[in-house]
Amino acid sequence: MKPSVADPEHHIDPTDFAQAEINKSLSPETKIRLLRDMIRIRRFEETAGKHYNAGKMGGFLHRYDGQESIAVGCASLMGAHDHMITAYRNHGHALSVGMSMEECMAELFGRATGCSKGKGGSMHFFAPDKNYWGGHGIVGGQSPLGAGLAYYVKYKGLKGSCMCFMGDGAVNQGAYHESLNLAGLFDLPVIYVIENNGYSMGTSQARSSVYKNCLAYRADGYDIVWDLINGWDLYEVRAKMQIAVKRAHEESRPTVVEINTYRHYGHSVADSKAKVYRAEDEIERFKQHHDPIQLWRNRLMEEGVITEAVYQELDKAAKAEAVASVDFAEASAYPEFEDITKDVYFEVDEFTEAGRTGRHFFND
Amino acid sequence: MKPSVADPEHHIDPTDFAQAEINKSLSPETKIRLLRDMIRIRRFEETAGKHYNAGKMGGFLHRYDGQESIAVGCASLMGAHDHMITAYRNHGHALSVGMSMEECMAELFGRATGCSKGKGGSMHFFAPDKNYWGGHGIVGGQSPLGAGLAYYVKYKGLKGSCMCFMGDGAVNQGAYHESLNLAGLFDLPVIYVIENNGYSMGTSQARSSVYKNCLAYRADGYDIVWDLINGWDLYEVRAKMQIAVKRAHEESRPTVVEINTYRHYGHSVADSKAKVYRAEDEIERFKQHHDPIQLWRNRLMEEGVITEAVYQELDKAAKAEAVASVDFAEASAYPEFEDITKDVYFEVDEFTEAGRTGRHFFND
Amino acid sequence: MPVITYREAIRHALDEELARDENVVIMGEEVAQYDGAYKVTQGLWKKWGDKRVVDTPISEAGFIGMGIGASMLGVRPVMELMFWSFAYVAWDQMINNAATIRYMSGGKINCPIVIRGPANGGTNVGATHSHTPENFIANTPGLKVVCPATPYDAKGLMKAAIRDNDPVYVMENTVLYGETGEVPDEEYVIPIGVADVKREGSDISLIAHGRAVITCLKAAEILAEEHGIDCEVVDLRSIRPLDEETIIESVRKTNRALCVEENKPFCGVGAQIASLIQDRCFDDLDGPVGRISAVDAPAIYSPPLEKLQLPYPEQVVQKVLAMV
Amino acid sequence: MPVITYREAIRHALDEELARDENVVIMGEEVAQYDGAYKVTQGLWKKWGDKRVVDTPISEAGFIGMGIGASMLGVRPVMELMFWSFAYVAWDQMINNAATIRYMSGGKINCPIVIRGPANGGTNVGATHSHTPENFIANTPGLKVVCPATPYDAKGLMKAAIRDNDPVYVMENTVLYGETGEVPDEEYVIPIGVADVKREGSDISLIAHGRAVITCLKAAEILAEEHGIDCEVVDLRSIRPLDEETIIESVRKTNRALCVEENKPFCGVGAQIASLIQDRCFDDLDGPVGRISAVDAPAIYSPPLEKLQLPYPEQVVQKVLAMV
Ligand SMILES: Cc1ncc(C[n+]2csc(CCOP(=O)(O)OP(=O)(O)O)c2C)c(N)n1
Ligand SMILES: Cc1ncc(C[n+]2csc(CCOP(=O)(O)OP(=O)(O)O)c2C)c(N)n1
Ligand SMILES: [Mg+2]
Ligand SMILES: [Mg+2]
Repeated sequence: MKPSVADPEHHIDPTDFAQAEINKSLSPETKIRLLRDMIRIRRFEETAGKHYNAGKMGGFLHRYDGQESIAVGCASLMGAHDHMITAYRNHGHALSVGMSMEECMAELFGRATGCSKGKGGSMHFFAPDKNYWGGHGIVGGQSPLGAGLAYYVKYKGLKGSCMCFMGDGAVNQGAYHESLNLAGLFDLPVIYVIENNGYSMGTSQARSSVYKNCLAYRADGYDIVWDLINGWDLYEVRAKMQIAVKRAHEESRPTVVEINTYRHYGHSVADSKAKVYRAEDEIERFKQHHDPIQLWRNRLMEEGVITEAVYQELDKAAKAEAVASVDFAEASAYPEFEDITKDVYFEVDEFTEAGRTGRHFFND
Repeated sequence: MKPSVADPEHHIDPTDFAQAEINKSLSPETKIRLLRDMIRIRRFEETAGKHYNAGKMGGFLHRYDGQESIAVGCASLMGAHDHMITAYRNHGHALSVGMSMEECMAELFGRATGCSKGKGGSMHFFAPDKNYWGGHGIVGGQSPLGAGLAYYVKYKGLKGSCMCFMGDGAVNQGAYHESLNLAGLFDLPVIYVIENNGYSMGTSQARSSVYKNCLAYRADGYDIVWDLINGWDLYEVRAKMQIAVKRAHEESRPTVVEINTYRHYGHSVADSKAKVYRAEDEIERFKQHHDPIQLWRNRLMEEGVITEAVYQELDKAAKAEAVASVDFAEASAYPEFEDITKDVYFEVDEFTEAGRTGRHFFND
Repeated sequence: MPVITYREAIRHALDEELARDENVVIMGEEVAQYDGAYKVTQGLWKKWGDKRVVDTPISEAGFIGMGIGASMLGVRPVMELMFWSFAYVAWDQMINNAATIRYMSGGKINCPIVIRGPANGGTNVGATHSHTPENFIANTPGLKVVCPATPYDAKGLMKAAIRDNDPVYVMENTVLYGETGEVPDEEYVIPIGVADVKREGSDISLIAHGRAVITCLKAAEILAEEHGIDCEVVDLRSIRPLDEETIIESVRKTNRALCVEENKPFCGVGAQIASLIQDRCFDDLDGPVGRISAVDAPAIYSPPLEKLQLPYPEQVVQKVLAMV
Repeated sequence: MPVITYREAIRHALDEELARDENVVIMGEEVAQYDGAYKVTQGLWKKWGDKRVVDTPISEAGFIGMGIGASMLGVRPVMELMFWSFAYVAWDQMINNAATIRYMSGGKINCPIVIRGPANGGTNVGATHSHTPENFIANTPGLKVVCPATPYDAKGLMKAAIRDNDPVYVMENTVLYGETGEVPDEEYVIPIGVADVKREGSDISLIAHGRAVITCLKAAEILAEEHGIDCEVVDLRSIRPLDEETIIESVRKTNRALCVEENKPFCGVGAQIASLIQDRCFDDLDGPVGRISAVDAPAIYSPPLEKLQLPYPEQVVQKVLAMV
């Protein structure tokens, strides 16, 4: 029943995660880059939200504000063979792995220059070249895919992992449990990361899940090591996630971590009851005291790594980048009508023999 | 992590389950009836197997030989509002709740007199009038149904339960886990009974599941009480199951129990490798030392409740009943061609207005 | 007659049936305290309380299966799928357990469950959220499926669905939720399996269900005004059971038929209807039965493109002009 | 040419592809140590070992989803569903993830997975174990689905499926596993999307896939011998992509068509084919396109009755006699 980090072999002082090897070795530049990456997410989301409200986008927009430390902290641990996959609240992950604001914003605007050519939308950003596998809309549906990405890593004998993110509501989908058993049975280097922001849409954790200890603890029944992380502390995210990454790399074993976090806004931008199912003071408390960006900024100031001026500069740059990405998006063309039936079949797109044999599309 | 029976409030001595209240109160007649019920299952299965091999039936035949104490023990605890549902290895459960050999055998023979009019076959026996809800073929698919039967019990404010049986292989189906969370969250009086016979088809438990302690322990992650039972001891089955039934009746809370057992024959009668994936001596050991019928018979002899003669008589009667059921089946007619499209829609069968409106069946 | 929205019409049906039968229970994700993701169940939890209006976790296979089990004993669950697209994680429960339990038990059990929610594209929610599986469901004996196009039909069919003793799957449409129409105050029920001629005409039969009916009505107006073509619009309302006679009667009158649907073309409902018409009206047809469906690709996100992916009035107009 | 069974033909295809491409992995319940529930994979685990032939737990959504994920990076999983009926617990993975990942990523990802196993009634395994969802799959852009009827086709199509870079779902048939046919020793691949005229004829086109092809061939023989009617039998082989030209060419020659399939009728493949033919061959047809499907009810257990529930040669004969 003991969570993974409690294991003394990891030599981590749970009262000061900054002292963990993986954090001690951070250069000031990298620390600043982590800050910058979080700010970029925040500004991207704000800008997207504004334009969503102005009617420039369709569908949903699930903002990541408040959870930035998770995607950024986890992405900062990724090497050549570490992969990432997540659910629909995926803008933070996309930017963290190095996708450009331009391609992401253009996707939201439904343009052909978008990362998914305007076909995926807000929930479906992808960058396989950056080991980033999306962006998935069916709750829990990405969990077997994550196991599969890890399967490949193991199959090829690589030292790698797949970090598979999901929400606290997703733990009640059967596919997740099937994945846990498969991950344990096949020794897959997959890390399930439960981003626990306390709510699935308008339903609190207590109203959606029964559990003991925490949600991650369900892994114990599969003899899979689990851990619980305070998501607002970037040092803690990195320190504890690194244990899981190491386990994946060195033992090819899975881990389940649950990271406590909070979303500052509604489930999606169109969340009619965002301020009803969560008390105003709860929201305020988290914004005031648990905002990962502010906490990291303060920490870096304490450490003397940045000054307020540096922070302001980063923020200004991020804002400008977000605005520019909107300009880029708006200047981009929509897909053409013919594009609707492209990217359906590889063989058709590539004009192979197989793509030319038989009829593939059935409109008259 | 302590299993349910370990709770001292239950006053059960785990070294002598015969002393549990529910067992102490058994009359000699009831003890003999329990023996008779187990023998009837054994003889039914043997007889069915013989005729299956003679080509008198189609589809599958999943025999229950070796597991009789579970269905009989559990059924013996059922009151007016206790329900039962199980998977495809369901002949034992059907007979335990009081279905006749005739209707069951006729079903295997595909006759209109079968319990499901020849429409369900071996995997699908039903007797709602006896609180018995089948007989289900999709592994794990019955687990939400079991939660639903319990939901009804709770909805109506009844003191009751639903015992939902499944195999050790079924615990890896997502639907089961979703059901556990629902059962815990909604306080459903459902008892999940994992009949652990060590194998799912040709796959041993170790090759299909990762777990800690035992499979039932996965319930701990849902804060659901669990227990592990030696299935060959009818006293133990009854004593521990009774705790779960009581919990359902009095607290409207779920339980997961895992009952160790063994199937004497193959997964189904047509199991090409039945003697390959299980060592001959393992099979022999279980038949010799863990046959619930022999153990119960010995116990009742020790207790002076029966003599060998009584046993022989019960056995003879069961054999005769099984043979007679075959006669009944063979004398019965097959369904008519028109029956194929009956029992599809209630409204059509009942000639209601709704059943006569629009076309329901689409053959020319 | 009062004019209310499609959403309100469904809500009234649920409310009235909750009042009529104490076994009716509304269940689904966010249906209670949140008032429903699309506000269909707004106010019902407040009025009826925890027992009758129940929030579930995100476990479609689990809670729909639970509803099926409860229905076998007499609860009458009306389950909301937040999107019909999520049916696929519960597909086994819906296609096996609900559809076959009666059959496999030789008629001993029936399953009076309703599964409802929006099934449509057109709101830019992408490929995984825009499924319209009415054809899959209608392929499955044991199930019934209805696709109301108007507030009036939505209410009447919903009430029929709840009273029906077989599983009835009701496909609504988020694009229609805000549309208004006349709905009488007095109680009424629309029998499942009766099509509705939404517009009479003599030149061609436009056969549709769900939102495609609205598209056809708009096209019919343009065709009448601008081209002097008189379309009959047949709203199937129910896919299974199907009102074949109304279709046939219409085609015998107009001698031409065009099936319009928002589903993908291969083995869509239009295929079944075309197959029916060519069989029963072979000598009545002046030309082949036409079909319009969604452009045959996963639902695209890009808003202006998705508009073109689904049938739209002008497209129907052009097709009709090419046919008559 | 060697005569082998349908089962062996598939096994040979798997074996050869395991040899050809080290990324090919066979996966499924009981496929390895048990040699497969229906012995299709017999001997492969022994020959190829744990890495290439993998037993899975009973977690179809999990392991198929895992295969889809692995395929995105380049593993080429060939997943066995012990029965295609079990696809419904994995439906979301199969219909959403496999079918739409390429689209939603704007073509950045492809998913070279094969999902195979038997899809058929006729062996008295009851309603939940006898599904034939080729129409559901073919309705879904992004997926391909093939239904081989002979050992030769089974091998050639399986090899094509494994080499294809899109998801291909292969539907086999337990009733056919023991049937024999000529299969050359030399390597060959049958392109997906090419129908095969299994018998030439001039009076009527019988259009079928899977085991219904065999039924049609038997019927054609009876019709020729006893009634002097010369049937052409078109084996679709692949449902999506579909070889429409071969169908149309055949009907233009015979002027009559009968679609035969083992699926349920509503929105079955026959509906799509009938809709196609009436559209493209309107003036060639001497009468409506006929259809035969399974009797429209869940699969009955009772063995003599299930025989009558599925299309059988004499039934086809009678229908043809009524049509010509
Ligand atoms: C299978 C399925 N059911 C329901 C939904 C609708 N839905 C989308 S997000 C969501 C809430 C998920 O909450 P959580 O997993 O906690 O993630 P969060 O939104 O908090 O990031 C729901 C119910 C869905 N997309 N898929
Ligand atoms: C979803 C699903 N997958 C696979 C099967 C095929 N199958 C039937 S029984 C079985 C083994 C189940 O083993 P277990 O749950 O241990 O039950 P037991 O047979 O031992 O009673 C399998 C794989 C099925 N019926 N349903
Ligand atoms: Mg959440
Ligand atoms: Mg077992």
